Amino acid sequence: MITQLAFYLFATVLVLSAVMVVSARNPVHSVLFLILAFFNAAGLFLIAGAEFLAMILVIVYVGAVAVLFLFVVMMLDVNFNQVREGLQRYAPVGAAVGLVLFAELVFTVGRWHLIPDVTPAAVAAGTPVLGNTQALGQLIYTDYVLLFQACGLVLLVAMIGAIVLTLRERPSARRQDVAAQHARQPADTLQMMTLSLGQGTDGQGGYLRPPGGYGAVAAHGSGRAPEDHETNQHLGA
Amino acid sequence: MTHWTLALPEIVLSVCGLAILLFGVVQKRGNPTRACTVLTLVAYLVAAVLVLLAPDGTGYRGTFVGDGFARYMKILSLAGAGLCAVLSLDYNGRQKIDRFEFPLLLLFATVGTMLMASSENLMTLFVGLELQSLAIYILCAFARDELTSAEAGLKYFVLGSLASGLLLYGISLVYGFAGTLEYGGLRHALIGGGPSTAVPAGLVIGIVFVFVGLAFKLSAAPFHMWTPDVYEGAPISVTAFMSGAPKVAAFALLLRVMAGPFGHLTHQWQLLVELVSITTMALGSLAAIQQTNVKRLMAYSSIGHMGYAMMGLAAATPAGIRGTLVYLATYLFMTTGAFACIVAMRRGGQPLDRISDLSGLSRTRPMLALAMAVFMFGMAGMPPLSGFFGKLLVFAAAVQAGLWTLAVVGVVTSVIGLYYYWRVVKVMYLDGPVPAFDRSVRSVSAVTGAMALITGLFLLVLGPVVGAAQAAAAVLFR
Amino acid sequence: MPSIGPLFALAVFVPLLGAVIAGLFGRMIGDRASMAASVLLMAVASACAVAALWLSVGTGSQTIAVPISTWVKAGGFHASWQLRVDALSVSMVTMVTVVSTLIHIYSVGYMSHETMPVSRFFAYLSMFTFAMLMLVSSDNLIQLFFGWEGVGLASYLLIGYWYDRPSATRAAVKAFVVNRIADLFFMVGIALLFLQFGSIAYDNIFALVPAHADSVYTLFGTSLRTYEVIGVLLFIGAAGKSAQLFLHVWLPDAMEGPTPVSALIHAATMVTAGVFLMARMSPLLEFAPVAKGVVVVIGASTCFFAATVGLVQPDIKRTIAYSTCSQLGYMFIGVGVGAYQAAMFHLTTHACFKALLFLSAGAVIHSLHGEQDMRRMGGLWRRLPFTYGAMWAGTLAISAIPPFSGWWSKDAIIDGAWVAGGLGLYGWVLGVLTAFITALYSFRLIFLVFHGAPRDARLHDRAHESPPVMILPLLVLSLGAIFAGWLLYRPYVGAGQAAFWNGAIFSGADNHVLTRLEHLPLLITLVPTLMSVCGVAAAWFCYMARPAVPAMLATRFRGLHLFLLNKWYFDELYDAVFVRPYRWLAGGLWHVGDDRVIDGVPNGLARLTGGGSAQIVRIQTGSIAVYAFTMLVGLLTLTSVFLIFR
Amino acid sequence: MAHGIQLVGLGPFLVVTAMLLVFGVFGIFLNRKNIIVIMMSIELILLAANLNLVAFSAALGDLSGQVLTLFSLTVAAAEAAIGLAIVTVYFRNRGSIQVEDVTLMKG
Repeated sequence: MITQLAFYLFATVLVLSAVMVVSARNPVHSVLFLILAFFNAAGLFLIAGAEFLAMILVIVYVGAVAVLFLFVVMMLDVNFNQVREGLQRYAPVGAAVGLVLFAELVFTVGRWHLIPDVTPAAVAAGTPVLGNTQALGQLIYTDYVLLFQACGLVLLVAMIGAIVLTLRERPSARRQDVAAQHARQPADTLQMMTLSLGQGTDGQGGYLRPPGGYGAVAAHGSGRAPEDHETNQHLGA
Repeated sequence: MTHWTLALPEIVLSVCGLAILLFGVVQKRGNPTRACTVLTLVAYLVAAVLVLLAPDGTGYRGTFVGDGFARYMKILSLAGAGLCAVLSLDYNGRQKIDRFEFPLLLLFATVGTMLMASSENLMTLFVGLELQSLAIYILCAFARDELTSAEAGLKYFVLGSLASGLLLYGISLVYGFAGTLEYGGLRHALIGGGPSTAVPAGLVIGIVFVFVGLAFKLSAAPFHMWTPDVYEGAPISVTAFMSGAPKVAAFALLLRVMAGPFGHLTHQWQLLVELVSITTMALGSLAAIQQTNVKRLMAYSSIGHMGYAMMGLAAATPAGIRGTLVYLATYLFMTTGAFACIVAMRRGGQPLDRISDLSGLSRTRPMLALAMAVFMFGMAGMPPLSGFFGKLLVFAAAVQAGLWTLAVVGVVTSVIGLYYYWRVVKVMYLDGPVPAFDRSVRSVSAVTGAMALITGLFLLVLGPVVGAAQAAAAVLFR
Repeated sequence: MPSIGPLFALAVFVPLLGAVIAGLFGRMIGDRASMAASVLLMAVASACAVAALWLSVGTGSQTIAVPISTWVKAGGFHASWQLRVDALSVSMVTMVTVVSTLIHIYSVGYMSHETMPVSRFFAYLSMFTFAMLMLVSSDNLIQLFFGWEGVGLASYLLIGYWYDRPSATRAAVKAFVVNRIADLFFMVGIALLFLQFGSIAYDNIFALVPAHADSVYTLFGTSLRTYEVIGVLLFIGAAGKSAQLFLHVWLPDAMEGPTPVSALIHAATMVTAGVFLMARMSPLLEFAPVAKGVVVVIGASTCFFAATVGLVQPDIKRTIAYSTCSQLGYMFIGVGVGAYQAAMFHLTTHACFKALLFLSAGAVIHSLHGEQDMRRMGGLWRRLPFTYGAMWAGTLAISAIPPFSGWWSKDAIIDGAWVAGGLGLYGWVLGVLTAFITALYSFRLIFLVFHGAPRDARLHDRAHESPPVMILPLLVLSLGAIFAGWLLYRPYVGAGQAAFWNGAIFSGADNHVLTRLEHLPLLITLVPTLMSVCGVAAAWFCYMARPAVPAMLATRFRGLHLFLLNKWYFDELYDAVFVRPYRWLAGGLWHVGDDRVIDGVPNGLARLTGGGSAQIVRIQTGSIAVYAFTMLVGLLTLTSVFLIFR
Repeated sequence: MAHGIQLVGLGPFLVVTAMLLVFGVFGIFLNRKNIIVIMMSIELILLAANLNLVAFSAALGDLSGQVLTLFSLTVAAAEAAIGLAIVTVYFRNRGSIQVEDVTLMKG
């Protein structure tokens, strides 16, 4: 009884927060509702007996992904006061399509039955002796190891992607380069000049710079030409 | 340990990728992109050799299979990816996007592609597809300072994720109603039920969702809408890749899934594939007429080609699958060659992409014009160019399977296709010359020339290719 | 008899040689040489054909296959070049070659005033003949179709021979298009036959026909018998070539070609192809009673319709053209009631007298320097005595006045329709009515052209008899028009028919039309003859005794007269039903009307393509939401299709 | 709680996932506002699929569904990271992430 109750509670909140994700005016609210939805989904996972996944959902999804969303929404400082004038025009058609899809799904999925003669293949792996987490672990590190590693590659690709797309090395930013500092010789930066009396260094530019300029010393990067993201702003106009 | 040798090409390629990543990160002096690209090419070559040597069999708890079909598709994908890596050498440098991550992402996308070709389980399908797609999303937005590239990445990402979501939902339905994710198990479950037992509707819906997810990657109508925009916006080196290897891989999946585990339900999904094929062919050829941008033209052309290739699947016979495989091979080389020509379109350092920019090319750059004409006529299916044989085989298969409507629509759209391909040739050969393009680099010319030779002299390799395709197709009908 | 085969093959292929010589080398060797070559070769062909017929009949009309070469061999599909010699093909080949030879000879005189080189004309004529010979002598449907299309092509070229006349090119295109539409159905019919029997060779099909009699197609919940579907499809193809109702519109316009062409099209080739096809496929049709019913109804309706239209046409050639249409209707009545032999009989006699009529009309036109309007002729009989005589022979024959040839064959058909009963009675009633009208318009022609006072003195005075080269064919054909019926009655439909046809035409087990023909009551057999005589009398009354009557009738029944004069408004009907809505559609979509139908069709298609393209591109708005929506609509469509049709 | 699925039954689970899917779908094409919301809608669709997989896995007593869920969660996280990176890049170029603005290329 308590299980059913918990299920319906989680399910209701899940569906409602899903509605709010889609319909909230403020994107920040949307993200918060998304987090709520994930929590409730985790509850449903628990009811279905997938404890490990439920925890993953909370830790990875709520802890990382949703927060990432939140971070980006806030960072991009989007103007969320715009009126959605387009919604009314498309709503009826969209609603009709969605309803038909829903009806078809419920109609077909509601009558669930297995194809006769099917014996689920991996039942043996989920022996009751082991907990859900152990059983999963045993599977992914043995039988599905190739796919598991492929998922690692997916994450690696995501990492590379995020870096390659968003990391910008600004030549104006000065970072410490310890190796360069250690390797510096007096001759690199120091220039001995004989100046006649009454004359400053004005003829040499007023004051002295290191030979390659500060940029070459301070910024090691991929060797790209200096760029400034402000110059790209005009494209957005 | 057949386990490890089975997936050796993928493993070696991934490890090479990691090594190249390390090399690129550690490299401090100068730009490591060129070196990384060359290393990637070497890795591709090694992987190709390993693919050819890889044993047959199933492994990793039935998630991975090595067979003739996988080999055929992997070789095609590696070829496509390698050619694009060569093209990127010059293009990325000139566009100032020559970062060493580019060949790496290409490499990881290829790993995904190869996983897809070897999938024997819906999990492998999903993971391979995602590995490939994620890498391509990034590649599309790789020219991050150009609005068009960013928009292309964004569009492809949003719609692609939607497609993946639908695909995953479909997989879940199939899993739920058939009780397994393995192709072997699915096949067994569907046949075991016998012809008399009705297949549950949920399973059928699941198949449709899976089909839609894959059709998106193929850019089959009406799931094609992203194609022209993304092709136009993405850097050409990426577009060249996207129109080749990923399509081949998506087709590999589609063929494997539809003819393998769902082969027993052919009569149920045949109509579906037929509908999509007809829509795709019609749409690809009709919309291409209006285009003035070469990249968009190529996008619609590739949409149309997917429709033709799907004709073989609709036939659902070994002959049909064979036709599709041959079609894909010819298509891959023609489209890569055409993109190599587009890479060469550059004047005063600026890349060009209007059809009118090709005006009078036959006088300013006769060899380039000739190659482009070969690709255009090849894609139009003119004998004796390679495109003709692909078309011939799929048409014959469709007719043999009694799909007359499909064949008729195919012929009509081919005629329309001839018109817009011919328009490009007309501009090059009959219109007045405009200032010549910049001299193209040797690597690009080499790709162009090689592809033109393959397209033009396909007759010479027809036998082996058809033989390999035949063997690959036979695997699916064991 | 081993020598039939080579002779037959010679008869078929020699005209091709003529066409090649005149066509490819005409400019090199000059007009006279190419003319001589093609005429001589045609004469050789007809000699061979006559010899082959003689030998064939002498040996009991055996069916012989004359292999030429293998043609298509693809998978289960096999077609070869092979000629089939049986009574049907031999008699057709003989008829075609003989009539064609006469027309070739006649053309030498007729085309003598042409300014353009005439080698092209003779090349087309020979090609036309060859295509027709290919059609009738083929051993399988694909080869027949090859000839069928060749005939269509040659007719297109010949009708548009004077390509500098817009009306001629338009008529040529019209003929081509209408024929193509019909051919489409024919092709579908052939395809279905191939699907059903796995072969397109006659022998294989005919052998399997009884075994497949019960197969059906299910379409929208109703089941249609396979043979009925195929029969109707083949008939539509035949109706296109033979200008039956609804597909007849090209025939009168085809008069734009030179008169010998009209004679060739109307007498020996092209239009008879449909009747021949029906006779050839008799083993199949005998199992398709509904299709036969359709044939009777369309045939009888055409017969009546064309005759009424012929009644009021002022143009001499168009009058004869409609009479062809009408006579073909008779032949289809014969086919529909199962009297294929009678249809073939009428086909043969008709070839003689129709060629005669056309060539005579051509002689009249020739002598009047191109004038075709009968209202400007009159009293010509003194000026053109030979032509006049020939015209009489032809007119008596077509009016079915005993003992001229038309009487024998037409009576056989009408009696057959009576014997068959059922729908045949519809054919009988219209056939009898038409017999009256036929006599009326035929004699109207002769009275208007040759009798009475000259209506145009200038034309009349300049008229002169044609040269001997044109008169000679008229003489030969006159003999045919007078004696052919009497000569051929016994072998074609009389007591000797079984021996003559020897299985080339198949009659079903319960088809006794021909045998019961002999036992008809005298009264019934006399009815059509009486009607014909009445028709002659009426014509005499209207156009000789009281010349004012037709004009009075025309004003009294103005509506009817206009209705007939405008050919029952068929062209206008098609314009309204097909052309106008199409244009309206195109105009509505593209706001552009196209004045000329012929140009409009291809241009319209091109625009449709371009417009569809624009529509598709318009959907491509660049908006992610729209793209996603399209994907979901696609998903939903596929799901629904799957759920509904699975 | 291991027998939760038996107590509740599979049907309610599937209805919930269907609703999640449909709302996610709605969010994609009815949203005229913000691309990040579209991405969240995609997360909803993936969640629906994952919930489906877990429910079926429990009902079938077969763990491979949960394995796939694990993979798909990984993939979804990676997807979110990449998606947000692309959105950031786009924002830098365009200064906006309004859905209507992403229509530079069309036709």
